Amino acid sequence: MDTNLALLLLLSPFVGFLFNIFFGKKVSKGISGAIGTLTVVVSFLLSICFFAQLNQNGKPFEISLFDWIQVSNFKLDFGILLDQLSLLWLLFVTGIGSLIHLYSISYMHDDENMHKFFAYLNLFVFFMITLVVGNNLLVMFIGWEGVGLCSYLLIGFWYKNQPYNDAAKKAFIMNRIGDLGFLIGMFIIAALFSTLNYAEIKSAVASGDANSALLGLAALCLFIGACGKSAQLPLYTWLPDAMAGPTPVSALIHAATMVTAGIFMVTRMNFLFDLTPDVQNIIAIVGAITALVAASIGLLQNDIKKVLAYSTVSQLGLMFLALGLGAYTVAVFHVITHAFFKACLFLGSGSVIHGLHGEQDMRKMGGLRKAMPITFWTMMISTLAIAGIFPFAGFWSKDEILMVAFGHNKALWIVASIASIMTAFYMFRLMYLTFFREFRGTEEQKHHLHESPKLITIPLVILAVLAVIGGAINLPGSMWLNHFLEPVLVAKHEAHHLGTQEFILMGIALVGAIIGIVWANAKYIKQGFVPKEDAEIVGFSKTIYNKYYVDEFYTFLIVKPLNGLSNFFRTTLEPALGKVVYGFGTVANGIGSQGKKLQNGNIGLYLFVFVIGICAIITYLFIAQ
Amino acid sequence: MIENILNIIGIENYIFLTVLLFCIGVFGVLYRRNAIIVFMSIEIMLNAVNLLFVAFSTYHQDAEGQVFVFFSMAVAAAEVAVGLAILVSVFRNLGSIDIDNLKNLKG
Amino acid sequence: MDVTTLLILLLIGAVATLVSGDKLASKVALLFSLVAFGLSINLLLQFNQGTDIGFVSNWIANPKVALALKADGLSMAMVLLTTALTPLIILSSFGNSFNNSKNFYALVLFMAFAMVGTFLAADGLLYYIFWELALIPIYFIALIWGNGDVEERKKAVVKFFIYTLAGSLFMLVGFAYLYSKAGSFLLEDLYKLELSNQEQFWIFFAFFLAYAIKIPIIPFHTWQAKVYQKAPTVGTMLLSGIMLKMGLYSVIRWQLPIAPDAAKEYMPILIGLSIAGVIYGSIVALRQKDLKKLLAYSSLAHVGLIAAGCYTLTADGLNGAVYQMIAHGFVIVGLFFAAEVIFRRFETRKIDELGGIRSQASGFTSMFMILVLASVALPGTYNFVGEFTVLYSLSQVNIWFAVIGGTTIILGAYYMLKMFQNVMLGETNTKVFKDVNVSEAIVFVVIIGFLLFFGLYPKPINDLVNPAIKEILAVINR
Amino acid sequence: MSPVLITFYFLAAFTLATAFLTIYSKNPIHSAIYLVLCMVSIMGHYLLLNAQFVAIVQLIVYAGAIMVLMLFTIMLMNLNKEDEVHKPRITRLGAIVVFILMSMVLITIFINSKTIMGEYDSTGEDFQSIKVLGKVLLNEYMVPFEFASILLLVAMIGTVLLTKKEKDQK
Repeated sequence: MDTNLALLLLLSPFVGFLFNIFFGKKVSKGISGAIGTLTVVVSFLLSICFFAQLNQNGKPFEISLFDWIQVSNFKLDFGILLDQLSLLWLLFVTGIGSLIHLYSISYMHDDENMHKFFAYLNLFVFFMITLVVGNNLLVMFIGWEGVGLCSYLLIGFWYKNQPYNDAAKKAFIMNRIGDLGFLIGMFIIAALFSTLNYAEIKSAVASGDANSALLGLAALCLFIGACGKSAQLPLYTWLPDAMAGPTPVSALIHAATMVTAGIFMVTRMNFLFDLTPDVQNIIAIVGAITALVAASIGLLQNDIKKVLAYSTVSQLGLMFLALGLGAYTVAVFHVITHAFFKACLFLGSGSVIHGLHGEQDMRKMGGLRKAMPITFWTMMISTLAIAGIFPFAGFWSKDEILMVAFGHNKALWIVASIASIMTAFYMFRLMYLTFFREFRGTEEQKHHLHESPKLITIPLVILAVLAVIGGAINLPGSMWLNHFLEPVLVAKHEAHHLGTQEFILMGIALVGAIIGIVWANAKYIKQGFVPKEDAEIVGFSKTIYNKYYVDEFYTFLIVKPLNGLSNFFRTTLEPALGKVVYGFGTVANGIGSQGKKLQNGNIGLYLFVFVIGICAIITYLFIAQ
Repeated sequence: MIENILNIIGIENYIFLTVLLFCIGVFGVLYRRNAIIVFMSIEIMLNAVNLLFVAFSTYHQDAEGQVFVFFSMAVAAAEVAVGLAILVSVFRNLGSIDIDNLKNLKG
Repeated sequence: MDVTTLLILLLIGAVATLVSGDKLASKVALLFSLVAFGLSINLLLQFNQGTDIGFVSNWIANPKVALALKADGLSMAMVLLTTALTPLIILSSFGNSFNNSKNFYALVLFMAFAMVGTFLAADGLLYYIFWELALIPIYFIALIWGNGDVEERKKAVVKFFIYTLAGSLFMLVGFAYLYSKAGSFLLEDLYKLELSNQEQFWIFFAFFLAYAIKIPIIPFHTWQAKVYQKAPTVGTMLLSGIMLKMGLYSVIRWQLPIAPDAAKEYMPILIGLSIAGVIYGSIVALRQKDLKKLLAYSSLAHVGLIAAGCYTLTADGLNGAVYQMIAHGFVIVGLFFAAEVIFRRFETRKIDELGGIRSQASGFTSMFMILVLASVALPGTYNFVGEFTVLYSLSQVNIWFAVIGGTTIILGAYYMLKMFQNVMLGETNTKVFKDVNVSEAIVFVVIIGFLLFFGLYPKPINDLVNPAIKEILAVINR
Repeated sequence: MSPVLITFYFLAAFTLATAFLTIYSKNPIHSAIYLVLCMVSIMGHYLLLNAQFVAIVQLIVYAGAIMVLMLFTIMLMNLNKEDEVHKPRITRLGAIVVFILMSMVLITIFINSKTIMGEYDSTGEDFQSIKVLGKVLLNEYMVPFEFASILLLVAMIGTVLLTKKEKDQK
């Protein structure tokens, strides 16, 4: 029975995908959207069932469906594992997924390819579930690549626009760079332990006789995979570009779920990373730098979705910082709270964009507070949450990260704190520019300003509520999440007692957030500052505005040489190689034409050569004697 | 009993003679351009060989060598007849029998 | 029933097609190829029950040549690949009309006959005869029914013909030498030979030349792109789908077991060369302007990886190579067919001149997309199983081989998606693009169905191939 | 020095000299005449060796028939002028080198092989009279003899055909 339910949980979105891809065009848009949403809701409900079951008996649920890949030293089956970690992920993936599906029914209603949108979204949820529930790394890899594919399809959803397609392609390829790392990591693990099953790797690692250098390499490779998927330095540049996709996609894939797959994977393999402190240090440093760099870029962006995208990268960096410090629960906690408020922010920005008929530039917004009150209030709550204001969800999770960082390394703590202050600043900058003061768009837009329909606002409200209370799952004191995840993690967690130091740190974090807010308030409300036009930006801010020219740097360093090499191969080396082959023919031809000259029909010459030849033979025979 | 004449002259003298004669023939083929002279050189070579046949026939006291000379003469006669006929027709067509001018032996 | 019936059927099919007349030819050919497929399935069932479906009979007394046809799992897999792809290829040509179509289809069936023979032959000389026999029909198909300028086509095709023929001659010399040592061309006798290192070296490289040109491994690939471009799509499919696999199959069947020590000694060079082909093919494909040429170079990259798998001399490498051969056979046929479908409607293969097809033909777009994804080895397609196994075997030899070979998943994604974007996406094309018709859809659906089914459940093929590879490995490590 | 030997040396010198002059003369007519003399001197050798039949045939066939044929041809072609162009110098040099080399090589070969020559024996039989030759020729060599006649016949027909003017030639 459980097997069937688990299968239903997995396949329900897939059924939705099949329905929408084959029949979506024939049925009305409403039905198409409803079926898409319903299939995800089914998965959500089943996740709750399994969650309840697990809470009761505490036993993870594992089944093997069928044999899959078989190589010389091990055999892999297609297995499902529902334990604490995967169920936690399932809950918020399918939960937020359902909300975003619901939201999309209204948001995408005017698009002629709405059934395809739902098909892709369903496919994404299916692959995300596969990623989460697999009982070995290879099944995770199916989901891993599958979500990459869906991300590609959805970023390039408006396929008539070639820059969007470029962004989609970039996302896919950047992800594939990470995937190669993942693949190599799997190979090393498979070679070391002859298995890819989590439980078996765990017990093999625990026995502790593996080569630690190779283990470190494997962990590093897996982390490269995580970098690709979770947009960490140096592979983060695809995520801001991915905002080309429809806003619900950005909310679902590029904020709440897919990008957290890297964190899921590292948490899943925590027993491996725990044994490789060097790699953990790398993870922490990369996370911290990513958080800082992305936050600083976010300071000056003018596209509302780009700000949120860089904010996502920055928050993901904080999560990796926590992972690198071995505080897996804290990272997971932040993943969950982040999913709530970031999804809410994206959906809210979608609502704004919807209201303005596609305008994304914040310089042309402003004063929307009155026209869109629900959107404003929900986004405000989420902004407070992400800025880390007491008692919203983000405060608790971010604060824990900062505390852990303080406990390990003061430098990391300072970097993370600066990133948090920047976060507070640019988020409030976003809010002020969008909702406060007077409207800066065209008269016509102003005329049409309206609050979004119910289907859009209901998910917003739900998510805002979650952004308020989400912190409750792991309040200092109760630590429910910590206890819940204990079976999955190698228990070495230092318990926080709420001492003076902790309260001081909380206070510092709160003060930092408030400084950011005040700063933003001073600049954008008091002075009424509106960001300049692109051409007028100069100096260091221009560098930041252009994202430190990282894209240009990559183009210069990788894409251009590759294309140049390709051109060189195509226009020079290929013909040259061809000529070498033809060379044999040419040589034969040359010998032939020289020989032809000898065969010139001159009888005198023939006679001469003939006689000389005989003489030569006789002489040779004589000498050879 | 008739004394073998080679007792007096010695077979080697004949060999040297025929070798030299043959080489003169070869030399003629290489040296001259006139087809008829080349022809004559070939005849000289043939004769050198014939002479050697006869000398060895005497050496072995056997008539078969001379029989062979007879055949070779018959062949030589036929060869000369046909060869000269060819030369005549070549001359008729080209107006020359210089072998270096005969350059049409190709496809 | 043994495998000779299959060969005879294909030969009869070729003759029947020839006499059936131009109108019926394509249908007769399709019928025969389908019957041949059914027959090979039947043979597979018998084989799985343990029946010996091989065939041995004396043929020529001196030199001692036998009509020996042996069927093990490896051969059966390749035969099935051939007989499964042949009807698809014939069906895919229903949208084209050919002059003298009876000759055309007869040549296609004849080529299938020769290739099946190559995969089954267990006698060196017989194998060589089939090997060369397969070259003749493709020569005529490419020369007579090809596209583009006649002179240029002739140049490319004649180059291909002479090049591969010249390579094969070295193999013939190798066989002649082996015969002088063993006194027989029979595979099992050749397997038993104990050759010195020096001998192995020469034999190995005589064979290597033949196979490296056929596969092709760089730098012996120069015939490939032009011929693919100039040949009619049916010919390109036959070449890339099946004929390349003749070379790879032969590496596993003939080259490695006969000269294993040489293979072991030169393993790094061979793998390095193959992997260089992967990178090279991918990079060249990046900037190709012609759709068929791009696919040709992608094929170069993929077979490079397969060859690398073969030369690892591990069970994984060889198994993975066979999986990847099958997967690549299907996917490349599908991709070339997609190129042909576009060409039928737009009369061009220049990537620059295409674009904006997606909004006009969503069915075709989806199928093309799936093929592209299969080609870049997305998990869930059979290509992933093959590529994973091959890369895993490479990582066991040296992790760097796997890293460098693995860049194919990045570069492959890059050039395939770029191609897809430029060909299919963008503003709606001004020219009308009709979505695929029934016969075209059948071809696509069968290929995609195959790739997805075995991508998730590869066990049947594993079970077929693994024992045969195990035997061959036992010979290699004797 | 016996008279026979002196005769031989004289004849040999004469043979070589006329042969050389045949080749060296610029005028073909002179060449032909030197060749006749050469043939006659070779006949002298035959007589010295007591090969009467061959000697007579030599005289009739070579000095008579063949040389007449040649002379006729030369005159027919009107070649009695000394207008022949020399071959290139390098070719002539090559001819001389080859001549010297060949002579030396062949002579050396025969000198080296001298040791295996046995004594000159004499059976005392009359082995080279016309009578004996005729018997050998018409008994053992009957078939080749007939073939020789056919050969000559064919040569005659061929010659006639070759030299005949083609009527329909333009």
